[in-house]
Amino acid sequence: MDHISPVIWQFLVKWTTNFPLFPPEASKLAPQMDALLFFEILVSLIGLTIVFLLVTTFCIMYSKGRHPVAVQIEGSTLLEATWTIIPLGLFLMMFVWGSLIYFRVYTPPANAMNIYVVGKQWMWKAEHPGGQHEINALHIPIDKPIQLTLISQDVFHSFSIPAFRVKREAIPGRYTSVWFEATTPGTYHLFCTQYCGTNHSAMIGDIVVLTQDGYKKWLAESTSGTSLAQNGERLFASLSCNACHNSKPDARGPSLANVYGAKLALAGGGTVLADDAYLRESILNPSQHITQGYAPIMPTYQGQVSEEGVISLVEYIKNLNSNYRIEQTLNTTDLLPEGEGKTAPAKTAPQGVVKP
Amino acid sequence: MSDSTAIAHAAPDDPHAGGHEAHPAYLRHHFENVEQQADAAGFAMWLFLLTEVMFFGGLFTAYLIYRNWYYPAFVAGSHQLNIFWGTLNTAVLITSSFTMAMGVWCAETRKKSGLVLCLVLTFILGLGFLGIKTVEYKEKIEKHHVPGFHYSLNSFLNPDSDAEAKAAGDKPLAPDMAEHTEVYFSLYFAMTGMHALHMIIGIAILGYMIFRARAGAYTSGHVTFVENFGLYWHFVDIIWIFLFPLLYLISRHPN
Amino acid sequence: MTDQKEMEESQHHIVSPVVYIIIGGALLVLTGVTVGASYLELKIFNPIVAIAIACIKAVLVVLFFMHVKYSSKLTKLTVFCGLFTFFALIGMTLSDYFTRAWGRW
Amino acid sequence: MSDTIVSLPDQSTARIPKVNFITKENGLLSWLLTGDHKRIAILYMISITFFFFIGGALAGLIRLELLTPQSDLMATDTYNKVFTMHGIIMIFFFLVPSVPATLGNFLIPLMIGAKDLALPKINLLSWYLYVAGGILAIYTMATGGVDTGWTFTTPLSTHYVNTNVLTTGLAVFIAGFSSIFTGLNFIVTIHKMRCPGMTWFRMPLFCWAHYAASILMVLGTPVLAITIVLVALERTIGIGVFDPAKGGDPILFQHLFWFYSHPAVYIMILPGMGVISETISTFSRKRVFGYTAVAFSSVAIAVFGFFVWAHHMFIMGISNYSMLVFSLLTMLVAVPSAIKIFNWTFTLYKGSITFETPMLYTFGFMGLFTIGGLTGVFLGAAGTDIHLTETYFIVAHFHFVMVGGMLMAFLAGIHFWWPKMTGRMYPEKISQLAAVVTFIGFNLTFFPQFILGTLGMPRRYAAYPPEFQVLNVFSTAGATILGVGYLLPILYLTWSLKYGEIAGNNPWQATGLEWQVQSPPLTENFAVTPIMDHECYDYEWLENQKVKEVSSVG
Repeated sequence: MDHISPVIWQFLVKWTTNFPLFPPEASKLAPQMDALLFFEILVSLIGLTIVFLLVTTFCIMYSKGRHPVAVQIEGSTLLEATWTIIPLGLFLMMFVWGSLIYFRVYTPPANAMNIYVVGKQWMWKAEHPGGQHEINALHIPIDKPIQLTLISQDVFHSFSIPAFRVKREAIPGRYTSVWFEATTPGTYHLFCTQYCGTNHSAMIGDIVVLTQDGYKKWLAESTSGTSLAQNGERLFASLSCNACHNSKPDARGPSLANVYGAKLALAGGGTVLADDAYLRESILNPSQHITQGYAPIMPTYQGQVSEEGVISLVEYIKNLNSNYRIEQTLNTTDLLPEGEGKTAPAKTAPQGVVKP
Repeated sequence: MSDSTAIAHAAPDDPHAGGHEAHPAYLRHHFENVEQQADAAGFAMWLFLLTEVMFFGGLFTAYLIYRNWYYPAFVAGSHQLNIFWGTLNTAVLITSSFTMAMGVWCAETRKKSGLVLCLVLTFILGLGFLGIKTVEYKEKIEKHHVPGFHYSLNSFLNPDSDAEAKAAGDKPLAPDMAEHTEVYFSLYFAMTGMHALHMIIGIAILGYMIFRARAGAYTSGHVTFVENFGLYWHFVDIIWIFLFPLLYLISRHPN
Repeated sequence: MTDQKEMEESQHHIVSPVVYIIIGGALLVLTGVTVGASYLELKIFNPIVAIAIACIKAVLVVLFFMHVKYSSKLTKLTVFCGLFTFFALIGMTLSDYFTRAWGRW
Repeated sequence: MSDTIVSLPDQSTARIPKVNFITKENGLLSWLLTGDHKRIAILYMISITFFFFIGGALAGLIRLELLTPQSDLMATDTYNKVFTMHGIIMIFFFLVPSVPATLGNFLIPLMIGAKDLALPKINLLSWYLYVAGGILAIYTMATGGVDTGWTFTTPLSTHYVNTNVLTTGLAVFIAGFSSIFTGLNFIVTIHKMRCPGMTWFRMPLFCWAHYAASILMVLGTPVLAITIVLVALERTIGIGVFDPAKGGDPILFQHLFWFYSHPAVYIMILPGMGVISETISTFSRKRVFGYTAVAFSSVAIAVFGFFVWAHHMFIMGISNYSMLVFSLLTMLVAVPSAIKIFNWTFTLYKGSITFETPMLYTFGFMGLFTIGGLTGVFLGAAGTDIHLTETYFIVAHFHFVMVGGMLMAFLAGIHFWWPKMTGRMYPEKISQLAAVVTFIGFNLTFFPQFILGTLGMPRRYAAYPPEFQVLNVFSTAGATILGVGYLLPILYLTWSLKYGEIAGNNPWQATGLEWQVQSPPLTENFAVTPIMDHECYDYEWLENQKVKEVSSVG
């Protein structure tokens, strides 16, 4: 007995001290999601109770002992209609309610702060606009909408924060996004929920929600010296993007200033909104996204730039408000040492730069 | 199993034993009569064709999506196919379908030599189709257009250096689009490969059928097998009827 | 002969070879037409014409070579079911791809 | 529970009929080359039980590993292989063929008054394909296993794992053909082989359910086949159709895969629903309430089942429009299941209910399937799907439907038709105990997983945060009880083969045609082709029949 009791004791201690039954609600969305969840649980309980009560009552009332001869009944159209229409109505309510929440989760507000997250076997890498990187962790401020732009470098991953009730798949080859607004400071679980290979269960991390001040402090402490856009600028130069996208009158590529968020006319007809996904695609599969007036001569950078590299390029282009920056970049091209990872602190080096 | 069949038939209380004078030898024990047996077999064949439709359905779905995404690559890839061989092959296959239909007719009207002739013709035309397909595949292999095996983009980046592309008046594709011709050829090989596999199976069965038809197996009233094989053969023909315009005839006109 | 008559009644309609010849000829002609049409400049109608001709050919094969025109309702229903599911697969999948361009709502 | 409808012949004089499908021929070859649907059903039953216990053993390993938060019992790689093989074996080699290939195979010809399935050789072929696929699956497991998850998600399965994806894919491919042939056979048989008077609406609901499931098998499975072929090509020569690096779209794989794999869950559950319709009618001595509604709801599930697959992909970035369409259709497909549950409940109304083992399993089915079905609606509503998908909530949901629903129905059916298949009764008391143990063990195993899922514990995790341990301990404890619940039937059913009471033709006083012939039936099923001159589930007809027999004998 002696060697069993500590195990039981341990178990009891765990049971009493560490036995959550419902996840914390730490985002603005969580109560909304939970309202629907509770509604669904309520409907389920009512449904289950009805079935249970009916079955038990019938079993007691019409057991063979009490009711030796069955009365044959064909059915009842009225009853059939009842239990077709009532569940249908309830399910449709859930459908509408659920769809509304779905749109809310996946439609970021315009003023959201964008953080890029790259999933790879088996870690999450977050890139803050200020150049802060974190692995398997995400520091965010409360009361500020945060948009995550997710992409995977290899297989499907899924970025899940149960406390915020959000989850989004990180897919190779395509940006997806999700947003949330944290309400309570604290540390919450981050899981990869899509099975992604050997160390799937190690692809976890912490979501650290800080107060606004705490977040500012954290930003300052973990700054890497260069912002994401600055990394992008370097890459822009080292890949010689500015050879064509230089805003000169005879430039072979379109000017990139203020391109983000604009509606562009495509060479094949039609317009497209230049969002993150468009910018990424234009770098990797340029010929499908040629803007009017330009020839499809841009080489593809597929395989030459890592997802982090693309992210910093996208971030750079996003922040290009005038051509002045590009000209500056042009001037500094020659000054850059080869393999520009050497200059920057190792932590911040864009990983993707292979061949300029 | 055959024993039990015999016993079941011999059973004196078998109610339908008295109905007909004698069962044809090909009537399986669990069917009431020949009609039911033929009906069931035909229906089963149709259901099997449904599964085949869905099998190719997956490939057609993939084709439609990528054709929409990478249209220029599909056009350039299509121009690499030899339209003469393609048309000839379509004609060969349609003719083989015709001879097969005639074969079914011969079986139904109990013309043994006609049936054998039709089956042999179908057999030869089927082999002819595969022969032409081999020639086409060989071209692709020589030009390194087989995905995954030293795939070469040369025909699409420098169309002037390539006879087919030049003849079609292709302009060079952008590098990223040129890479997507590999998706076109993947689908080309997957679709025609699956089709060819069905042809090979069909030809093997045809060989067996010729052998049996010479013994008169299908011209004594039991035509189900010939009919069902006919259905299969026509189905394979239909698949090709769609593959031909989808793969060969994308934007053949100049510019 | 009685046997054959009985078979005709009980089993199915035997299609005359004349029909086969006509259909076979039509299929060959249509093959020529579809190749010819692909060399014409018809803009978006090129693929439509190609698919339409392929559909006509397929329908001819199904109705006559495969005897569906003379078959039971069940066979017709079976063919319809196959096409229905086939289009469900293609249509519903493509509906996702085409509506992705509608963007976020 | 003293009341029972069981009426057995006088045990002192009763004998198993000398001539029946089991004693007809002897020797292994007579079984391996048989065309008799009943013998093939028995072959299937043996092989399916074998795979069930392999899958079950793997499930046991999973639960043991999850007893502690660390991955200490096995390495994560091993764990991944174990849950992958658990999924593949349980889905493709147990659930999909379980009720159709054993009970359906055995009973459909008997129920519709036919001598055999329409295509006996194809039926045998389908068993051989099943065995070939199964052996290949075991072979892959023995030679290193596979760790893609049963969903074979690309590009993980095509480019990033180094295990036996190809052989596993081939195993599933082959098993798929087995399932296609079974389904095809059922459809042809039900259309073409019904006995005189057996109209569509006189058919037992068991046949309706199998008919609906067969449609799904025939039309859905080939899409899985082509998907596996494409994965194999992608993996071997890199054709790029699913590879984002070459311009392919991995989401396309998801579309094609779920086009089969969602209908597959209906393939799994519909035959189980058929079993429940039979048992609930027999043990409440009543025609199934709303026969046509139940029959058509099966068909409705089959039809709508094809249009809901993308609800597995809500968080993968399908378009908003698609989300709306697929979510709406998912809600619609939930309704027929609700209709069935209520109809079964009202079948009890004014019945004369007894509580033999099959009925206990039936009650288990109804409770667990209701929970499983309703939680499915949580996942069909796109909003809550975001939070609950890919967590243990999903795991609990489909185990409630598949294990709580299908396996309960399978056991109900096995017990119900055991006397018909073997001619002997199973021991009643211990089997009632087994039913109760199974129910308790099941709830203890899987109910905590709903809570775990709501808390956010992801599925397929070998290690998990420590605060989830308590619930996992409950779950593992429940799994041991469940294991006992599944072992018991194997033992007492085997025992009953020799020592069970002689059952006679119709121990349950049931109305189906299969109960009007001797047990075990003759090879040719019916000595005289039956003529169906009454509605199905017509208990008055049965009474009259009995009276007639007595008077004619007397």
